[in-house]
Amino acid sequence: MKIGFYPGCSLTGSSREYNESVVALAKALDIELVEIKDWNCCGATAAHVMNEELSLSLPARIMAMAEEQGLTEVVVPCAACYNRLKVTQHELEDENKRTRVIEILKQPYKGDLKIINVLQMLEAYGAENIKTRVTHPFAHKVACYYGCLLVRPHSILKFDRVEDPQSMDILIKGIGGTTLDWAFKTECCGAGFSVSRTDLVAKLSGNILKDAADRSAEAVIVACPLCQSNLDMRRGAINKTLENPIDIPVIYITQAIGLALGIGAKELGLKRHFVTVEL
Amino acid sequence: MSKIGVFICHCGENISATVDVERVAREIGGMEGVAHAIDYKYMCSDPGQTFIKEAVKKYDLDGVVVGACSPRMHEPTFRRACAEAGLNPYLCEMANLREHCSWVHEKSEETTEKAIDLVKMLVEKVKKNKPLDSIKVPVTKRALVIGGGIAGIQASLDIANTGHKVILIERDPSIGGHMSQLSETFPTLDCSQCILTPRMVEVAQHPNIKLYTYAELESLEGFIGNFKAKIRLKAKSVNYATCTGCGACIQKCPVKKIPSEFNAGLGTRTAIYVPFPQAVPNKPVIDRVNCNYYKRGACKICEKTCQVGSIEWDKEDEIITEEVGAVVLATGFDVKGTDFFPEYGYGQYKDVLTGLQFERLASASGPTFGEIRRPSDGAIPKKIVFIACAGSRDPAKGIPYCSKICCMYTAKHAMLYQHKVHDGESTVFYMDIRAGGKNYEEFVRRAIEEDTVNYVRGRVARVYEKNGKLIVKGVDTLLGGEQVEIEADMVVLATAGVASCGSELLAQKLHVSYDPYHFFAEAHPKLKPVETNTAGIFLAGACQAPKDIPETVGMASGAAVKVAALFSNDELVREPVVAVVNRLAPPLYSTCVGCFMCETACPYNAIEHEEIKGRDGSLIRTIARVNQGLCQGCGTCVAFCRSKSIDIQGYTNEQVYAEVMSLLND
Amino acid sequence: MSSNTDFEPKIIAFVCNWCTYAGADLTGTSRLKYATNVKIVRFPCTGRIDFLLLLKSFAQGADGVIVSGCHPNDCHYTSGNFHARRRWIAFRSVLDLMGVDIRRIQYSWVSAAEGSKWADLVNNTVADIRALGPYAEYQKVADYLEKEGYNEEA
Amino acid sequence: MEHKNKISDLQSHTGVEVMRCYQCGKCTAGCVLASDMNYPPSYLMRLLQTGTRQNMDKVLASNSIWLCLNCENCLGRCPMEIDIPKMMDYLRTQAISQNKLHPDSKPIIAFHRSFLDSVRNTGRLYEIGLVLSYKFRTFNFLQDLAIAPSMYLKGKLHLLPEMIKDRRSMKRIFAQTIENAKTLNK
Repeated sequence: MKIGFYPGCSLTGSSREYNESVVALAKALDIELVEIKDWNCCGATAAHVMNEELSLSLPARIMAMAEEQGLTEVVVPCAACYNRLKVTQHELEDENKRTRVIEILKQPYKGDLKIINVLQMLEAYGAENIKTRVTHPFAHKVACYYGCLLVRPHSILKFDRVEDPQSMDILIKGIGGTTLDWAFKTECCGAGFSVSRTDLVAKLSGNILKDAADRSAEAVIVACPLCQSNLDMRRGAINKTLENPIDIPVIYITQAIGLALGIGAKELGLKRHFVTVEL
Repeated sequence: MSKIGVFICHCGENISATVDVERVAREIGGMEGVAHAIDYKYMCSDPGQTFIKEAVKKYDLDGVVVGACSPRMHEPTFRRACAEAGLNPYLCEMANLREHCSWVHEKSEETTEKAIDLVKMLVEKVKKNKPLDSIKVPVTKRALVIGGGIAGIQASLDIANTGHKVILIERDPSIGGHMSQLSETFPTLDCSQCILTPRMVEVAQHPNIKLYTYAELESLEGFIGNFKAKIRLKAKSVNYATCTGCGACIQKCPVKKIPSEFNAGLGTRTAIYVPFPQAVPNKPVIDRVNCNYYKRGACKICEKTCQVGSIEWDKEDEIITEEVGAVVLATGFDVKGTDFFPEYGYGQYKDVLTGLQFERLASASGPTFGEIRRPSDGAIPKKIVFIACAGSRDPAKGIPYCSKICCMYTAKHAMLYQHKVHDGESTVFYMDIRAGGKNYEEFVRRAIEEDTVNYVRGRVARVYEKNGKLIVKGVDTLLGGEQVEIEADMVVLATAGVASCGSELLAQKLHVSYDPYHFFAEAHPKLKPVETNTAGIFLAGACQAPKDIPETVGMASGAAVKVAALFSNDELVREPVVAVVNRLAPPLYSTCVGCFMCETACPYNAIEHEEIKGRDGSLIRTIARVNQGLCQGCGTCVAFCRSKSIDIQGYTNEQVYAEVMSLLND
Repeated sequence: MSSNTDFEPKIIAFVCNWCTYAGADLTGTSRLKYATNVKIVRFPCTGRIDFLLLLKSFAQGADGVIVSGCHPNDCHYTSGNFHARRRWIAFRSVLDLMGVDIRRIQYSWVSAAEGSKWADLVNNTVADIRALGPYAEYQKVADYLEKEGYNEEA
Repeated sequence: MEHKNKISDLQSHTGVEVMRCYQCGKCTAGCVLASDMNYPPSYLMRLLQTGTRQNMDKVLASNSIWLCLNCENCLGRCPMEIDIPKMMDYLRTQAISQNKLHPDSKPIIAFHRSFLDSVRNTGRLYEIGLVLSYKFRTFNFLQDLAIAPSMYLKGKLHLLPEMIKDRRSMKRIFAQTIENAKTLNK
């Protein structure tokens, strides 16, 4: 299995453990990841908030580069990037917008690229196939946290179901884990406010962690670097808002599966987390 | 050369005040083909009519024009007069000199001239009129009522009490419908079953009602007064002739865990079952999908317990044919299930219920014998939340309409809860309170003021479970959008009322039209609420749109009256204003080319294909034929017809052209 | 627009029996006054109205025509008025092609409850047609019907 | 009349029909930050429905449009399928161009600007650069000092920016979009 790969900025920086685990897992599953050449930032929330044309042009360039490279399918582990790329693709179905963006890019853009997130890649690979490779069953009770960007807007992303999604839970069950039915699967963690409004992030992420803790989750499983850094890196700020601090780790789905397949903690970047991971 | 009599009415002074009636009579008298023209003070009076009758005989008239009021007023009067004088009534026409002339114009030359023109116009028309016979259709005085809920029960009883035979079919094993599931009814809080069950028994015992339960309509052919209904009697696997309804078989049946439809899934039933204790008929059927014998060919315990040997394993569905003159549709409605609401947990929380399920909890005959207890753990909920407009008024969910009954039953539910759980707290999330109806608003106020139900204006975003509580995240829009979070023990969704399953298919079998939500469409939104646009088929109750019990009963009685009126004569007499396809002598047969544009135009499926065969039986051609029982005489087909082969009696091309010409040629 | 006041236009109204005819009756019972120029021809339904009949009217010297029936969805025959409306839309292009001024045809809905609307409709139409002046090109229409081999005896 | 114009104006810019909102409040009920907003979503929709200048100004000057995280819970649940997030995008650009900015917007805009500067110059996000320039924008030097070192130790921070090769295209994209728009607003 060979597939295009767009890491996105956070995976090369503050969330490189996500990148490491994705790469390690892909290797273990014999999936060849072909990185998009000279890729740029998708613009994330900033571009989206500040200027529409910019918010379309940046992702458009990424996809144009991929098309140029002859890729047909690209996996985007970062939920934020995934969302921006999918939405841009949808917006650019509009003739006028597309022509405008193409004249900005000075580069052809077809818009027929298949953009998928990590869960979809693993789904395509098959929970069953993964099961057969499990050496260290992931015998933990965890809360799968999807956040906003993976499932909304449903009309465009068409991924899983918008309330109480299941795809991550299925994968976890596949590797021997048990998943919680909890309340905050798709509530927002504060996403883009990580730096600018840490107070709000602490509040929102606090609610999420609290519910997971109340239901005695051993870990929170995520597929989005923004969620992860808010729930993990901001844990200090979060715990300040809570009566009793919470110490449950926040790990990526790729790390969880990696562990089950017997990949080393270091290789999966588990050492890079703020909240120590002992699973 | 025609001999037409013209009679100009003064209508006291109503016409003569602004129209020079003498002059009208004089000038018309001079018209070619007019044998006699007079004016008189009151043409509709006895002496007036006598003038007409005598003139018809004296001048041997072959046409009559009465210049008076609107034909919508007195056309029948004058046509009857002509008929009594031996002139075909359809050779009599009226010129509207009052509503369309004298009353709307000042006294003047022009007004009189207009009056003359109007009369001339009708004279020219009458010259082209042909004698017509009103259409007589025989009437089978037996009605078919489809659906045994309160609507069907009421309609059946009302029709039966007029002395006519009724065939009532119900697809479930018992009649009673949703009303039999209800606890108390608003706004009086009287027990639903107490008022319903006597009616159910009356139906079963009524000499004029033939009841088929566990039966569905297979097909319907024919037209008003003359329908042929094929009915499928689903195999009950129990011989009702011998079954005593002792219930021993039910006691012994080993399959006990089937969710009970009657209890909206809150209770269970056996495979051989009677839906509920007061069922009519009170005899069991075997649910073949769940019965051990039908599933794996072994068990037959019921057969062993049955003293009278009523179990019929090999019984098959039976198709019977009944001839009926009218049909009443009373198939009711369904409610959406809790699994329709992702934001409220896809129905995965046991203590999130539909309104209908709450009815069962509150009902003395229900699974908890009328005590409000949580399905999950049997505990009595101390905090309960009712969510109105669950699915209704929600285009995103495909249901933009208001289900109408929810506001009232939600108020009732909250009230019943407060009456049964004195230390309980109830909250109702609503958008608007629609309590139009006698004592309805007062009822809701009572819930709020006396029973201290907490009404919060706003919708609920989501419901989720946390340590045995249901967390309800709502809002109070009257406080500028303040979020409201309630830890509830039970949540009741006033789920949308939708067309009962299979409505679409049934509508197509009957050729009645239905709306985008599969509710049956009435013939006219204001003036024909119980008729469908297919003559002889009527509507009762919630199959037309969500309704409460009083409305349903009223509508059912309305439909019954329409049926009784239809049955009040042996033959259906209809104005011969119907379309006809011309027929000519062989080898032409007709100018109809068989394009069947008329068929596409006809709203009543009245166009049939007539095959013209030679002596040897070989098909010569296929032309259109109008079924006069179905045709309502709109004439749309006439305008569609390319070859001018179809025409409408009373408004033929010839006639209307004559009218137009007379208005323009002078 | 030059309006010649001495000109009395000839206008024919083709109306349905259930809505507009009844509406016009109501105008009468409410004693509302309107111009005498309009004369009503009664049809069961606007769906019955063959638009060639309108052409014939023009050919015979009508200066204007009113077609009026039930409001959408209120048709006594459920869909006749829709058919009529569709046909009218198609018919308009034919008229244009023949150089008939479509302002001479007033297409409207008057319900049985709209007595005053009928009075207004008549008065406005009369005013408009009067402003347009007598219909001179009727010969054109006559020729067209001739060419179509159309005659009312058909 | 003003009312009509305002509404159609909003619709032509966003395709969002504010008049569809019947004030059920489901958006507010589910909004994670409603309680921090001057006007929760449903209230804000009502203000827009009035179409008056005063209320429009209220909206633009409110913190609601800046606190909205575009998490789209509201849209996902709205019975009338009203795209409130899209409306928020538009309102934010309006607030900027009309320079009616609620104080709460300052750090948020500052962050976004710093973020975009980094992308403009390097083609990617240079986190240290971002944080530094953000701090200079907001003079909030102490914030995050606590976590920065451990981020560095855990290898989450690069001292040097990653640069893409084709940085000229970045300049062009910015020049033709956001910078272009700025000049238009001036």
